[in-house]
Amino acid sequence: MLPDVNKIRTIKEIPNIDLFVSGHRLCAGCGIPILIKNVLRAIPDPKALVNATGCLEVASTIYPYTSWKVPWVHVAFENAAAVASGIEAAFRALERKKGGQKYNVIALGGDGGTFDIGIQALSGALERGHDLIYICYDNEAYMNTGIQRSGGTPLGAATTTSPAGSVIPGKPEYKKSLMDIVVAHGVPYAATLNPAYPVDMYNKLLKANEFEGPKFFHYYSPCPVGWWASESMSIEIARLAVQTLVWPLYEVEYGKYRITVNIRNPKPIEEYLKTQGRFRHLFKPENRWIIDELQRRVRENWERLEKLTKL
Amino acid sequence: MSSWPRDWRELPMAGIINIAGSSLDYKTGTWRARKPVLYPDKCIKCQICWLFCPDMAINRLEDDSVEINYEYCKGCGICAEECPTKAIEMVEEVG
Amino acid sequence: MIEIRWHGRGGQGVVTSSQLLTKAAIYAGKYAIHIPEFGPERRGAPVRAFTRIDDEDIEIRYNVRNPDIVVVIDPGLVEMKEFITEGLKEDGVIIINRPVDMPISLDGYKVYSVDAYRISIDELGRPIYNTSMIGALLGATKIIPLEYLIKALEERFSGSVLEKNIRAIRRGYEEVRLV
Amino acid sequence: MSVTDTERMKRVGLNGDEAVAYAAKHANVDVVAAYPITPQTIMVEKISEFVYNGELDAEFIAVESEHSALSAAVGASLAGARVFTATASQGLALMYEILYIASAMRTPIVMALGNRAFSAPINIHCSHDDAYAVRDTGWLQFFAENVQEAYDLVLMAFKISESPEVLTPSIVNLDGFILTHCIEPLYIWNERYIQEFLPDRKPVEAIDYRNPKTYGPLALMDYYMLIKRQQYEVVRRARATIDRVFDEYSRWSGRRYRAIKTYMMDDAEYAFVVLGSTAGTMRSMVDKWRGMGRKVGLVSLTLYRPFPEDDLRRILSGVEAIGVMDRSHTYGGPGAQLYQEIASTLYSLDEHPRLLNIIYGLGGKDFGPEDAEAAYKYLMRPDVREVWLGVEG
Repeated sequence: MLPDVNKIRTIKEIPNIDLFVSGHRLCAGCGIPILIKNVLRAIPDPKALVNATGCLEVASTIYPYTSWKVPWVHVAFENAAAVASGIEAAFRALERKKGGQKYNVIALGGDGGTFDIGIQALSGALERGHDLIYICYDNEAYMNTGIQRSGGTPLGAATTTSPAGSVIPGKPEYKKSLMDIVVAHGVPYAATLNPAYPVDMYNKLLKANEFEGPKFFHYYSPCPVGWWASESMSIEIARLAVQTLVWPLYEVEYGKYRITVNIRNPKPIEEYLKTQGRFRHLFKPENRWIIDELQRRVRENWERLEKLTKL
Repeated sequence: MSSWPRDWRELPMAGIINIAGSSLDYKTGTWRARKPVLYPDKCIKCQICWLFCPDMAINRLEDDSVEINYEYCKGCGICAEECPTKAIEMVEEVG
Repeated sequence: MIEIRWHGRGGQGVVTSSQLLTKAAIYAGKYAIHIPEFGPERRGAPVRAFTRIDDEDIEIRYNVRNPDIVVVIDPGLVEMKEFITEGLKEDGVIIINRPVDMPISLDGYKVYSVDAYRISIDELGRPIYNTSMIGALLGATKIIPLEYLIKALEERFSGSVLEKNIRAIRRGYEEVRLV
Repeated sequence: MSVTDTERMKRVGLNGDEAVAYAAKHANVDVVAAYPITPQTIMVEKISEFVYNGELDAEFIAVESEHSALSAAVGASLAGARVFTATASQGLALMYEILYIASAMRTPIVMALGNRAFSAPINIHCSHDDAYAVRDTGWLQFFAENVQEAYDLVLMAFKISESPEVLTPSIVNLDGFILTHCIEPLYIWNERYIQEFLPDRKPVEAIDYRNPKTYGPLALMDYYMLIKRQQYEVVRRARATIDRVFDEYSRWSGRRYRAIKTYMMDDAEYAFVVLGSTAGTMRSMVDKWRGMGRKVGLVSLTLYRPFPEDDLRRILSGVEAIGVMDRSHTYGGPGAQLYQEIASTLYSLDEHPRLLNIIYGLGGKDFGPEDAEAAYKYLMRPDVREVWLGVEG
């Protein structure tokens, strides 16, 4: 473990600067800006961002308006990690050949752009060991195109392509284990983030500055529209995700696991599920087994993480 | 932006937007159905509303007091929901 | 313009032979072009390559149809007479990998033999025929001075491998015989 | 052709792929992002060798796909690097999405394309399917006739693409195997002299945190068409820069480069129009036909995008019949690609030459003198509009 020299202890220590500004057209109550503004505060200049196609990209750069006060690049949907690789390599070459400055390169993608269409580019970038930060903001479906299911959609959730049907009650498959896939690449640092735990989030972002090579963050991004939830409840839902073990907060340094927010008495998963319309059908008696299955899986995953921290 | 060119010859190349943060010209406050009202006497300057506001519509002042920027506030109500002292209340937008 | 067709099997250095000769001709100040005939074949399949050499620029970009010289690197292909003499000019030259005292009937052509098998086993310890066959080609036809072939070889090999191959080239050059 | 090396240049024997790799090295590229595919593999192998042996100071990004190759190239180019990539056929098809973006974002990447047929059936040999398939993507396109041209065009493409008034990526086409794998003599520069012609890239609008910009935003009905019009004009007007750089390089190298090469066209009654390595073969046939008193000429395009339509109208007006040679075909279209373009180009003439579409050499099918003779015979027949050479009937 690295010494926690730069750690903050309270929200007040987070600097009062905004490099992602008002006037963006993300939905009211969206979880993405809470991530972005803190990323831009925690990662120092010189920096450049690459954004995969998705909600954030579309809503923050409607020509001629941009909400970005940092160099920001969008190329396509599936290739944020590849574009970031190119930028990182270019600055490395230019630094060596022409005395340029090396940039902190940050790639951003949603769950669609990371779990599904972008996983090949991500895997390639991780394997090649580029010195960059990749952040997946996971709102658990293709929200930009109208709430279609993705590899990040959890079991049982209703989306427009996995509706709560009378025969198939929501998504029949489990959420892909993205962190495990990333960690299997042997990256120096990977961590989960949650907006309801801002100090934990900020400290992990600061920590990314200490590692050379690919850093990965998996951010829980509340989506009131796609989850059929109240706009004002975004942070509360995020908090419940942690407290019910749906979204464990942990970090992995060179394969070494550490749980960063310990949950001693987890709440039952129903408390989380009932906050969102996408899970409403699970409360019908005939779908009870799905809740039980979700409960079993999150507990097993937590126990697995606890074991991993002891390795 | 009223000053942005409307002639293709004058546009910056490649669709580049060369004014950083130009979305400040786009006021999202009109989206709001309910508006947050701040009671400064109840505020303990914890910065929770500032940190969580998805629209950067809560300004954190030098003395750590806060003010709501209604030009951009979309009225999501996260600030009121999360405020530990109930110093922010959501009320119906009038007019 | 001299047009050459090379015959052999995948893995015997057919393409390499054509490449080396082309480079040697270029170093000799001539214009030359190497055209490989690529298919999906792997080791063992019959393979061809083409070389054109001229004093002028060569503009044409198609496979050699009527070679002046055919080089048969693989001894087994000698039996496929129609295959190796296809399109070969009248009085064309055939250089084959075969013991020089072994009789052969390829009437109408100038046939040269060289025991590339013997040379390669002696010099390289393995049946890799290409260098001794190019040596034989130059010995029989004198189209390019030997020194330029050695220069081309030096680009590809070094140390004892280079030395052994140069010996194979020289022996091919000297031991080739008109049948 | 002078045989001796000079201080400025050296006569060597290289295949087309190696020559292109040397051109990238001599251009002192900063970043190469490429994925191996036959017949381009020798390029990436050779460039890797240069980088791994310290002969070229560049980042070689061994990407996991062509899609990522071009994506990384776009990123690197936006960062201000001189960027090279190379591919063929299926690889180019995988890049397709990003090709439009690379040109619209005005990244002056140079790509070598070892022209290869599209599957299925899978075939690794030459067709111009790939080059044609991306003709509308906003990239400049050049065709090399031989290995020397492939080398020279890569150097010229960097200069053209990086010109501030152009800032548009380029594709240098070289026929798969016929050029990529053929060894020929060519002159390559002594690296010290390259800077005279091709100094380091001076990036325009590159990523700079002190002046942060938004690259690649969303533009809707109010601005999209304006932005596209701007790019359209840039590609159209690139021709002036191309001619200027061709002239400069011609003077500098002593090798003449023009957008269009014409041969025996002054009094030609019949003409063939061709792209790539077949031009040399056809030129030798024109010599033969002229020897028989036949008034035949040849037009070969070094520049394919922007399409040199004005010149072609001038050169081809008054010719009786034109054989347009396509190393590709379309399904259900009004002729193959080059044929369509020549037909469109000539439409505004008062008197139209008769046109024959000659489909030839698909998937590397050898094109020799007997094929050229057949093409000539068809050109003499007013009743034939299209022929698949070698597969008649």
